[in-house]
Amino acid sequence: MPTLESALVISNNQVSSHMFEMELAAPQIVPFCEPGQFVHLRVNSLNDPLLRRPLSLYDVDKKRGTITLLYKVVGKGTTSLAQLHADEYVDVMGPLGRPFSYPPAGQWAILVGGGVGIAPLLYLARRLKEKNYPVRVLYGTQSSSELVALDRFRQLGVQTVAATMDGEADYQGLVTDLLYQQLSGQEVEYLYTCGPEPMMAEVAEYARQYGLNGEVSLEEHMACGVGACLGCARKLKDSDEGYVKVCKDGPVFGLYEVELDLAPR
Amino acid sequence: MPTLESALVISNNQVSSHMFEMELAAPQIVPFCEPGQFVHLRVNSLNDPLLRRPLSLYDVDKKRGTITLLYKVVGKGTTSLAQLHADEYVDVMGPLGRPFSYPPAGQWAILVGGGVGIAPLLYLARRLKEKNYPVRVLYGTQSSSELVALDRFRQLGVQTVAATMDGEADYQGLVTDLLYQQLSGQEVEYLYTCGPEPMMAEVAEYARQYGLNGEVSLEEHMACGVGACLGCARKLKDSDEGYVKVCKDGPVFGLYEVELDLAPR
Amino acid sequence: MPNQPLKPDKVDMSVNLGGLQMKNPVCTASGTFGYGSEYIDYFDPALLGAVIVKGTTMEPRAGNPPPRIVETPAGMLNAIGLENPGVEAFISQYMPELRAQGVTVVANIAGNTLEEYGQLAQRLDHVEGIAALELNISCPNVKQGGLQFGTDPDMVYQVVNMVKSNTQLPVIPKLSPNVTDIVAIASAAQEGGADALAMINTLMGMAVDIDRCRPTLANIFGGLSGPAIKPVALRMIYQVYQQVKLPILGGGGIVSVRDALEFMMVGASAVSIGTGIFVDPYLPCQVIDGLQEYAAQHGLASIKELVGAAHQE
Amino acid sequence: MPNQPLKPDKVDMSVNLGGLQMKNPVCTASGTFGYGSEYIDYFDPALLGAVIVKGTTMEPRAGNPPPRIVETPAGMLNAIGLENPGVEAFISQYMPELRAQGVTVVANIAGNTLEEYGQLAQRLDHVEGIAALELNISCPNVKQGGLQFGTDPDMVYQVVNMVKSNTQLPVIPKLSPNVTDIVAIASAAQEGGADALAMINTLMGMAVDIDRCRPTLANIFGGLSGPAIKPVALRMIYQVYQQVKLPILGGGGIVSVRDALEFMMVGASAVSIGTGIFVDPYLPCQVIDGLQEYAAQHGLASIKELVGAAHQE
Ligand SMILES: Cc1cc2nc3c(=O)[nH]c(=O)nc-3n(C[C@H](O)[C@H](O)[C@H](O)COP(=O)(O)OP(=O)(O)OC[C@H]3O[C@@H](n4cnc5c(N)ncnc54)[C@H](O)[C@@H]3O)c2cc1C
Ligand SMILES: Cc1cc2nc3c(=O)[nH]c(=O)nc-3n(C[C@H](O)[C@H](O)[C@H](O)COP(=O)(O)OP(=O)(O)OC[C@H]3O[C@@H](n4cnc5c(N)ncnc54)[C@H](O)[C@@H]3O)c2cc1C
Ligand SMILES: Cc1cc2nc3c(=O)[nH]c(=O)nc-3n(C[C@H](O)[C@H](O)[C@H](O)COP(=O)(O)O)c2cc1C
Ligand SMILES: Cc1cc2nc3c(=O)[nH]c(=O)nc-3n(C[C@H](O)[C@H](O)[C@H](O)COP(=O)(O)O)c2cc1C
Ligand code: FES
Ligand code: FES
Repeated sequence: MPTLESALVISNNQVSSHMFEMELAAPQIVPFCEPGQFVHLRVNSLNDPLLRRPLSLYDVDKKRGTITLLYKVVGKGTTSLAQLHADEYVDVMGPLGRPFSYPPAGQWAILVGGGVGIAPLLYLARRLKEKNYPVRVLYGTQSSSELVALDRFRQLGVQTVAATMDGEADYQGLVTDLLYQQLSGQEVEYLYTCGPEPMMAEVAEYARQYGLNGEVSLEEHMACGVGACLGCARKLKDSDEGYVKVCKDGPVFGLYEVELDLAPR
Repeated sequence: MPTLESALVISNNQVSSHMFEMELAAPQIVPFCEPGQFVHLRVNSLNDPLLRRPLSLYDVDKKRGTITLLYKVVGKGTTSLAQLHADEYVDVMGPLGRPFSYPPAGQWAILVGGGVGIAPLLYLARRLKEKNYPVRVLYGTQSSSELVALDRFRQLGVQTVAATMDGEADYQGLVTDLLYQQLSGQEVEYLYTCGPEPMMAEVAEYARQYGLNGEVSLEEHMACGVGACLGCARKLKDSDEGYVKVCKDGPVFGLYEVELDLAPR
Repeated sequence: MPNQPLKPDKVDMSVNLGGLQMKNPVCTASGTFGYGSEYIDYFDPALLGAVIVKGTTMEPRAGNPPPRIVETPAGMLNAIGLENPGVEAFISQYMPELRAQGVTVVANIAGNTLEEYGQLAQRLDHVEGIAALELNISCPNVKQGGLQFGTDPDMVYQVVNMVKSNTQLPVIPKLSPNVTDIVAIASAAQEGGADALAMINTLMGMAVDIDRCRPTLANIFGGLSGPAIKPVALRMIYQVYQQVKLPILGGGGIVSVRDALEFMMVGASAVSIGTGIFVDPYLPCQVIDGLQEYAAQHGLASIKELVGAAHQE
Repeated sequence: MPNQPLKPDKVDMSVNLGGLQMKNPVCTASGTFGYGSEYIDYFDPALLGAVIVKGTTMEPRAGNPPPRIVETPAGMLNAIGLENPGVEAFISQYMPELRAQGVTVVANIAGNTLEEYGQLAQRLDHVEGIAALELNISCPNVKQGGLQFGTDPDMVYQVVNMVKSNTQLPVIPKLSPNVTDIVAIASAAQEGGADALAMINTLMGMAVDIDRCRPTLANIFGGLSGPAIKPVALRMIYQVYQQVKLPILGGGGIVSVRDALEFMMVGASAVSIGTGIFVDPYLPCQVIDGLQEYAAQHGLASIKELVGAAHQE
């Protein structure tokens, strides 16, 4: 059951020029956490920023009772978050939203993450591993200095191929090109993707070509995070049935379920 | 000349249950600082709180290029201030306002401070001492644990008598009673006072009785701090000339110049 | 108030808002608390004075395309576009659970025409579990060139009158703050037969996404809520309290117990919490407890004694 | 805007606001920058597009008793009560220094009656150094039962007309946002002969001191300014820009370069900064530089190209 708790900051470290990793003691939230879900944080006790900020579960340590978040500093909410020190508290609601489902038996799990979109895929990889699914991770960022999750995936023991534009990782180019080059048709694959929407649209297109299935994790500006405000609407694909809510019906959706924006917003 | 500078927090220590002492490196502001003036602080870079907060110069170290502030945590501005860590920066405007003047030659300087109202009197005592005025300080607080400035006055080598209600200091009772008891008519005294308004009104009454002169330091809610918004108005005593501005015409006023509120606001 | 302090449980927290009987003066605002079950993991909605459910229209509405919300300084803009399943689905799909939970339900209705308000009132009149009707009159009147019902005293009179003649339930029009003279609007509502007034709805605003050089909301304009609008809400309630003798359900920017106290002191008999729930889901309960404690400390035997206290000389 | 970036000094920053020629589009708002010398330690006021000085009345005014200001969420309320030394003292005591500093001065005038507006306009018409008149019409008309000039299209028309017939200077009425239909007010100002519009003045609000159980301001009501009101200001400017063909001086809550860009994109030809100066005295200069940089990066040869850009399809 989701709950709200005042979580102790265990650590909050800068891991690249704009990214931070924060570990929080959240013993009441941890037991319910599934990969793909998110927490909704109040970054300070002031009115600025007023609203909570949604962040994916990057990792969960059920023994320690902690969750780890990976976030990119983009605006005032994440800037305030980056200023938290160990031993301070932050108000966390969660876990929220629909988690990833597991692949049909016998399928490979292919995780395609771009930039900070890698966040929900680490905890997913951990759980897939525990359930003995064959897992392969394709991880793309602009430059190799942003491959902040790479070591964690490798520590998990999952095969991880990194694509960057600067040519200093396994592959030079887009992670979607890597996808076509490395995987086309080799096994029956179940695709998970999170990252910039044009990238996810490309992954969906790849899946369509090879008749594959999978899931995508979406973002939308949120207020309540629990389905009450109807703020985080997304149009279902080929449907007049109105809008789904990313916070409650998602953030995980079927690869073909929602419209993906090809142009960056 | 007043200026605005991004000042480095040297230290920010809790000195009693609700009071903090903060030392700031403000080399551009320091050269112009006179006792009784104040600085106007932006406590964070957010919109909450929106306005700056005025705090008196508690002490100034011209050699080190630092100013020290003594503040009581009463609301969100001072709460935010208390969360600043050493090595962070805070945006400071100052020095602002009309400083204390010095006593006529041959007079004793009597400093009567109550609670956090002691703040502007320490730097005043230091400067009076440097100029070889005879100085006596009467310092009142509710309980002896709040006598946070006592050691600093004693280090300066000025005679300081402390009054608290709990009987654990030099005198048990109100600092204004101490005033009547200790001083009445002994020397020609020039009075400086800062603290709760009923206390200051009492000091003014004492001065009236003995025909003494002096100055008072007032507070009023402020926006600009420089005389532009006309927000910090106070009525002059027995006058139809309208309002003075605490930020520019004060915060230091002649003991008989302004109306003092006998009731706590 | 120099009264002797009381024990908190000695304070009578109940209020009667023009016939709407509530166990305490704290409601959740329409559109911010869904149908009462979305926050069930955080607290029991039956603890509230009332739950004002999401605005309901005759026909289902899909709502506006996204983006629908954007944060602003100490506030947010929303342009949900009244997404709702329509009055029949509301009654059949949501009312059973609300009844089962023992929630005091206030329905919030919105029409395209005067007649629709009447139809909605009639349809909801005998639905078990509905304790009052709140009228969202910040909607365009499609028969009058889209002019908002709530901005014209005449139309306000007509809407309230129409609803009153179609229901036995207490009728609480929710006033739009986007008007020159709020007292004239409130008076028109009173003449129309309103049992109480809800104030205020959102201020109309907008935001620009400078990176796209376009309005942020797909709908261009949206309703501003949250702490930013509190001073406007307080002022309007203060003005109306002095001139119109109807109980007021006050809200707009409440995010703390102190805020709720301000609203009661200017004249609100009860308060609604909207955006504040998004910030802190426990806020409604904190406000109930906080009001009770405040009353106890100040020796008030009933929370009603607070109402309008800031007006006394 | 796919243009090639320019060097910042290649951007033409000048604007002409209905005859008021300014070297750049950034002004300080009336009542927040005194008479231009209060912030002299922080920057040279001649760097600004214009300084709009404190509101001036025929006779000196002492202003309201304190407390006059109170902070609110992302904003503040003020009830200064138009404290000023009167028009004669303004001309003799403050104009000489403003002239000597080379400041572009906009006088802001407020009258108790229609006639006073005319007298003020006439008196200021040939005063050297005054570049335009801004009309504060958020004042009660004492001859009409205290109804604010700015809330009635008819009175707005009359005030503007009266001022126009008494001066050669560009006339810029400053619209009150406390109205149902801002476009109707703006249209009335246009018909009256306005050369440009200033929008918006403060929203009317209040706050309660719960410890004293009284309104915080001695005047009870005050004007709400600061970031809290930005969404309302942007919305009103967007609406007026679409329907009224007068240049707009936009403001209300600007505390950053991004805010100023929002105002220009919805249709402001120039911007005014008020409360933002209290937060950061360097803000006006930062906004001038920031707008210039933004234009340069986006390859705009003139800052005018930004005006209304968010309206394009
Ligand atoms: C379900 C979900 C999971 C997410 N997980 C992560 C994560 O693990 N790591 C990470 O770095 N980011 C994640 N994001 C994006 C993250 O929420 C935003 O980057 C963050 O809210 C920005 O806040 P800000 O104040 O720093 O930026 P600002 O741009 O100042 O924010 C302004 C407003 O826009 C909203 N906003 C801005 N960007 C986004 C966005 N991309 N998605 C949703 N709302 C946005 C903010 O919540 C806020 O309301 C996730 C978003 C969602 C919806
Ligand atoms: C010239 C001057 C010198 C001061 N020096 C000191 C000092 O050395 N140490 C110290 O602890 N305090 C001092 N004060 C009071 C201090 O400014 C307030 O306690 C502080 O602003 C409270 O801010 P807050 O956000 O914590 O409280 P809140 O009550 O949340 O503040 C709300 C608003 O009220 C204003 N405010 C609240 N209390 C006061 C007050 N007493 N005077 C003026 N404005 C107030 C705030 O500035 C703010 O605008 C001084 C005030 C003035 C005018
Ligand atoms: C997301 C959202 C949806 C809303 N939907 C409705 C609605 O359907 N009907 C209505 O009358 N008011 C609606 N409102 C207005 C609120 O009920 C409330 O009047 C307003 O938000 C001001 O209060 P607050 O500041 O506490 O949120 C909505 C507000 C928000 C933020
Ligand atoms: C302290 C203060 C005094 C003001 N005095 C005047 C005035 O004399 N005349 C006037 O037209 N507007 C006056 N205003 C309104 C401002 O000029 C401006 O229109 C308003 O504050 C909104 O802009 P802002 O949010 O940038 O402050 C005053 C505002 C403040 C905060
Ligand atoms: S954020 Fe409120 S419904 Fe999704
Ligand atoms: S604070 Fe603005 S005049 Fe004093």
